[in-house]
Amino acid sequence: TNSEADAKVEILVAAASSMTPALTEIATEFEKTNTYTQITFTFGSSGKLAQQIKSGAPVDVFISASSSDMDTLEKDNIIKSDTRVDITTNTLVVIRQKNGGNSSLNEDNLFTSKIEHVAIGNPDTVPAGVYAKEALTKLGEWETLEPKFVFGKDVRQVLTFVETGNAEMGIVFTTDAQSSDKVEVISKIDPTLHSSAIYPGAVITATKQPKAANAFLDYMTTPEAQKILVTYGFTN
Amino acid sequence: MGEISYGPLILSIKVAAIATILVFLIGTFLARIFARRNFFGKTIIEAFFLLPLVLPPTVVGFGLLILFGKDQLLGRWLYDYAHLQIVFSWIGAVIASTVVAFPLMYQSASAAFKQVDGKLEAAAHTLGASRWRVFRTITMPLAWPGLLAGFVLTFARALGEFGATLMIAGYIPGRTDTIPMAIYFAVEAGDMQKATFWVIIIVALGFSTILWLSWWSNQNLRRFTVKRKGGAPRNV
Amino acid sequence: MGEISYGPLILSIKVAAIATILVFLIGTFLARIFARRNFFGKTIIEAFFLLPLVLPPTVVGFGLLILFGKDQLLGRWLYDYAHLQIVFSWIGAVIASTVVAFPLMYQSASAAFKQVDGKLEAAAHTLGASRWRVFRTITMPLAWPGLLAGFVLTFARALGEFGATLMIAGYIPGRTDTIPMAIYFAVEAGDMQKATFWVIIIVALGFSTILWLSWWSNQNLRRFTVKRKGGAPRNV
Amino acid sequence: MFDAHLIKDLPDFKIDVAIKTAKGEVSVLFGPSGSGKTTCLDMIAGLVHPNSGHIRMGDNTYFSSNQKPYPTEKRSIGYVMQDYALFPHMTTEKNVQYGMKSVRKSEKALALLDQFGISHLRNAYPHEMSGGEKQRTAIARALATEPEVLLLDEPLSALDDKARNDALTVITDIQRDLNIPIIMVTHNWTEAEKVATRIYKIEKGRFI
Amino acid sequence: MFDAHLIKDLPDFKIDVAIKTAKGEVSVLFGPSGSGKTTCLDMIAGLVHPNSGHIRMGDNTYFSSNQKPYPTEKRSIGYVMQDYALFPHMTTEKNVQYGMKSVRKSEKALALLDQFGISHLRNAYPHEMSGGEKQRTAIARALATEPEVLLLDEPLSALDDKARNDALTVITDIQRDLNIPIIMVTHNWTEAEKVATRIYKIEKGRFI
Ligand SMILES: Nc1ncnc2c1ncn2[C@@H]1O[C@H](COP(=O)(O)OP(=O)(O)OP(=O)(O)O)[C@@H](O)[C@H]1O
Ligand SMILES: Nc1ncnc2c1ncn2[C@@H]1O[C@H](COP(=O)(O)OP(=O)(O)OP(=O)(O)O)[C@@H](O)[C@H]1O
Ligand SMILES: [Mg+2]
Ligand SMILES: [Mg+2]
Repeated sequence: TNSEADAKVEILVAAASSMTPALTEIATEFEKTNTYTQITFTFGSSGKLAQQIKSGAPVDVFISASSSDMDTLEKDNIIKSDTRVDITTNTLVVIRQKNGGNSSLNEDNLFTSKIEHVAIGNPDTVPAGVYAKEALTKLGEWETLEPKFVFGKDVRQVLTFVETGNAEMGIVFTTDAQSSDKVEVISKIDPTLHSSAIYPGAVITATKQPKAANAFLDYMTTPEAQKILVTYGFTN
Repeated sequence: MGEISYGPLILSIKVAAIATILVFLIGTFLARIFARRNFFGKTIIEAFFLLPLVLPPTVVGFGLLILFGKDQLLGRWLYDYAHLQIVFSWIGAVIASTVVAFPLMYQSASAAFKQVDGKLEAAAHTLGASRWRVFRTITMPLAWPGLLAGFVLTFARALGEFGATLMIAGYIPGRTDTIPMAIYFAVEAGDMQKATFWVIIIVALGFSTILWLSWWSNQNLRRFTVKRKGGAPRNV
Repeated sequence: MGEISYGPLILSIKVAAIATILVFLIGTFLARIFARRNFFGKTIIEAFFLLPLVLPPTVVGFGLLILFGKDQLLGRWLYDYAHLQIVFSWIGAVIASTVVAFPLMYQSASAAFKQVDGKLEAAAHTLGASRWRVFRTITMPLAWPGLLAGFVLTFARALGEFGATLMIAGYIPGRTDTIPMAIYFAVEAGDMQKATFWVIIIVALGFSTILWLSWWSNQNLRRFTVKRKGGAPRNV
Repeated sequence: MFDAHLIKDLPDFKIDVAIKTAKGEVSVLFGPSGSGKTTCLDMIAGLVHPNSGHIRMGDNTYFSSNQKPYPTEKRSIGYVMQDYALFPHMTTEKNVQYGMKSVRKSEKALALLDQFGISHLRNAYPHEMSGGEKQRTAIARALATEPEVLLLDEPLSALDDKARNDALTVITDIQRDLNIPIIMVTHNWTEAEKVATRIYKIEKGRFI
Repeated sequence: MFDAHLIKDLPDFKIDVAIKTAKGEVSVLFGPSGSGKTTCLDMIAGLVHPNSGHIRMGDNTYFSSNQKPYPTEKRSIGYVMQDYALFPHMTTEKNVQYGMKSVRKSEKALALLDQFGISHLRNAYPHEMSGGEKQRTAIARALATEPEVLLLDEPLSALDDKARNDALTVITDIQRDLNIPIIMVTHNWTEAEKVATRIYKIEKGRFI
């Protein structure tokens, strides 16, 4: 490690935007012990980030919300395969507007009550949407709900639709539900109904700060970091 | 690239056409009202008209959602009295495109009217022409280059509108999926073939409309486009 | 709402200012070249100029990412010869804003030039004025309303640019976070207070610039804005 | 009967004149450049409003200090402006037809153009015409409206002697048909004497 | 020595004329409306190009069939257009200064305006002036460039007798100072006889 105080090592971490608050807190903790490392984030949807990294964005660490995006980068040798690690997982919940007009909606009448709109992430592009589709298909309810679906381009949009009461019901990650105080969870979706929502991380091959990058990624799996992740609704 | 439905094409044409006509009428009307008048606060109102351009479309869409949401004032009123459901419907897409394209038309028309020689309008009045007739037969033809530019910009913008539309109309395949949405989600899903397909379609649509427009403008409105070069003989 | 850094304000001003100047110069130049010339394919090129308006900004950004990516032709060339890193830098943001705002300036300027009376340019030539002087002293002042409209639209659009910028410049706090991004991510994080704060800032910035611009235009360029009303006395 | 008292402050002097013209008469405003002749016609046409005074045409009060000015388009005037103000986007024929109220516009417009010797230019645009051709189009356009009062601002200044005489004949013929007053501005004394029922000599806004 | 042979097809006839004018001389083109006078001046100015023929001014060939036309801005001409073409966004003074090459422009422009009796209008814009005031501004603007040849298209048509005489005096004075040829269009025979060294009568594009 460099012993000079002004020669701080800066690493750029590209991460799925659903992790924004959790990662920010983890980085603060990390910097407390690794005083010579400074973490800078860029948040966005995993697909977008993967594309940017592919185009040479000067990123050191990538934390994705979907395995498939990581897989593509791995195939092209853009990440260091040996550093790839699963950091955490997420679960799905069904939500409705808090103190909204449809308080009759509950765990038992999810698929039978007369509602107009169900908001989920676009099952072609948004990880939460992908898993929601898997689960609903397995439950045999995908077809019943199909005419009611409104797709969001990201989970935030799904939240907005539910928060404003325009969609009576929505399916998002636990962490997303927890980040909004205008929605409430009415049901948890059994994680076995869909492939597990893994958040893999890896160091980018082109990094100029392999040491610091490795150190940060390693830190993600430590109990301290995992504890923070749990407080934001992730599971390990 | 899977099966492709032509729904987005029809919908995009419908939404862009209606929005363009609305914007053309409202924008031209307001620009005409404001162009030759000076009152306190005029510039402020004009700056206000530019807001939809300055704010990120998503934010504009968010504002519209708040305004037209089913539990909100305007939204409820429209629903109760006109049975119009704005959110998650193609009407929402029209509203989004209209709002977002409006500044383009207003600015173009306003500038065009300022460049028209008031003396000719006065001459038309001495010939007994009413205000409306003067506007239709003198002002509009003479301002035509600017109005056409505004029209073209408006149509292009309305055709390409995406951010605000997605927010208020959501993405409901078969109901509110315009071409830009199809492109966005195809890119996002990494389906480059599909994305390219839709890009070609939208470009073809935009091109053919604009080419037809300038052809029509040249043909029917040859009298509108004053040849200016001093003195070249009539038929040489 | 946590601590707010004023970085986005400075960055937004810088990016919007540079992009606006670039667009104004290039757009005016191209419009002038094309305005009085007719050649085969002109309309096609003009329609092509509208592309950035028709395509969703994200897709434009995607295209730019492909073009300027490190391993791509243009990107590599710029990196090797000018040591310019476009992806994930504020220069990327300038490029995105420039490309996206260009059609607005081009269309406005082109229309404005068409409305200028060629006879006056001819008269200036008989007085010995060179092409450039005629352009500067006759064409530009007479086309001023349209050029100003283009300038205003360009500035507003550049200031509000978000989709394409996010794609090529990423969202790196302290480096590429313009105000629209700050708004977007504040909304994303459900931090409505912060979002409102930035909306107010950007609106204030847009307003003050545009008000200042029209004030300046009225003051310094009173000679540019020809009063047209037939016959009102000089000083009454 | 046309009757006006026009009072108007200009930057360099004040206009204060009274003009009366009966049907079938021609009043000529004769005076040096910048003496306020065009401004007088502009006021009668309603393009500029007097500070006070009145303008009456028959039973209609076009202007009076204590009422809202009658809008230009309702005043039944024919006005040949000093710089013609032809519509650049319309052919000669369309220009002439613009203010016509009657049916068979095309036919009548052509007949009128023919009287002025420019019927071969009916499909020409103003920028394709010579100065005198434009001027004759402007006269034809004003006459075509069959106005109740005709305002002519140096209407023959761009014409050669023959064209000038021909045009004058057409104008006076039409005046006889419509039985209307004409107010004409000119700085050509021979012309003034030839047509005028009455010549008002104007200088710096006053009749002398 | 100015020497031109202008051949040009127009919609209704063909122009084919030869004009020679020595320094200090005034050639007048006299003819009916629409006979091609303005078009001749436009060709000399380079705003329109002849189909063939030539235009020579001293050692400079402005036009000849076998070379690229000399651009307007390089021809050292002063051209008073029939409709003035004043710059609407510039005051009288700025209009007059526009083509000046010398220093002390403001002073000279003012002196010139004074000679034409419109120095009180130096801060007026064209739309704030009367027809005759605009015409005098246009003449002053053309003279201010100190051209090698002066083209005047009915330059006095909007002026009363006094202003007309004054303007003619100024023009001829300046011509004497600069020792240049003038080519002037008019349909006023007295005026033509008064100033012309030579009168070309033109009709349908031919001298008669
Ligand atoms: N741009 C043009 N296109 C077609 N024809 C034109 C054009 N300009 C002039 N002409 C025609 O050429 C002929 C000569 O016009 P020109 O302006 O030279 O006449 P002029 O002798 O100056 O007449 P006037 O005394 O009325 O000004 C006219 O018949 C006119 O209609
Ligand atoms: N819009 C205006 N603003 C200020 N002053 C004006 C305006 N129009 C005319 N004037 C001034 O008013 C006076 C009278 O102008 P007007 O046009 O009535 O003169 P005129 O008698 O028609 O002259 P001419 O024979 O030269 O056309 C002139 O001094 C002129 O400068
Ligand atoms: Mg006058
Ligand atoms: Mg002429």
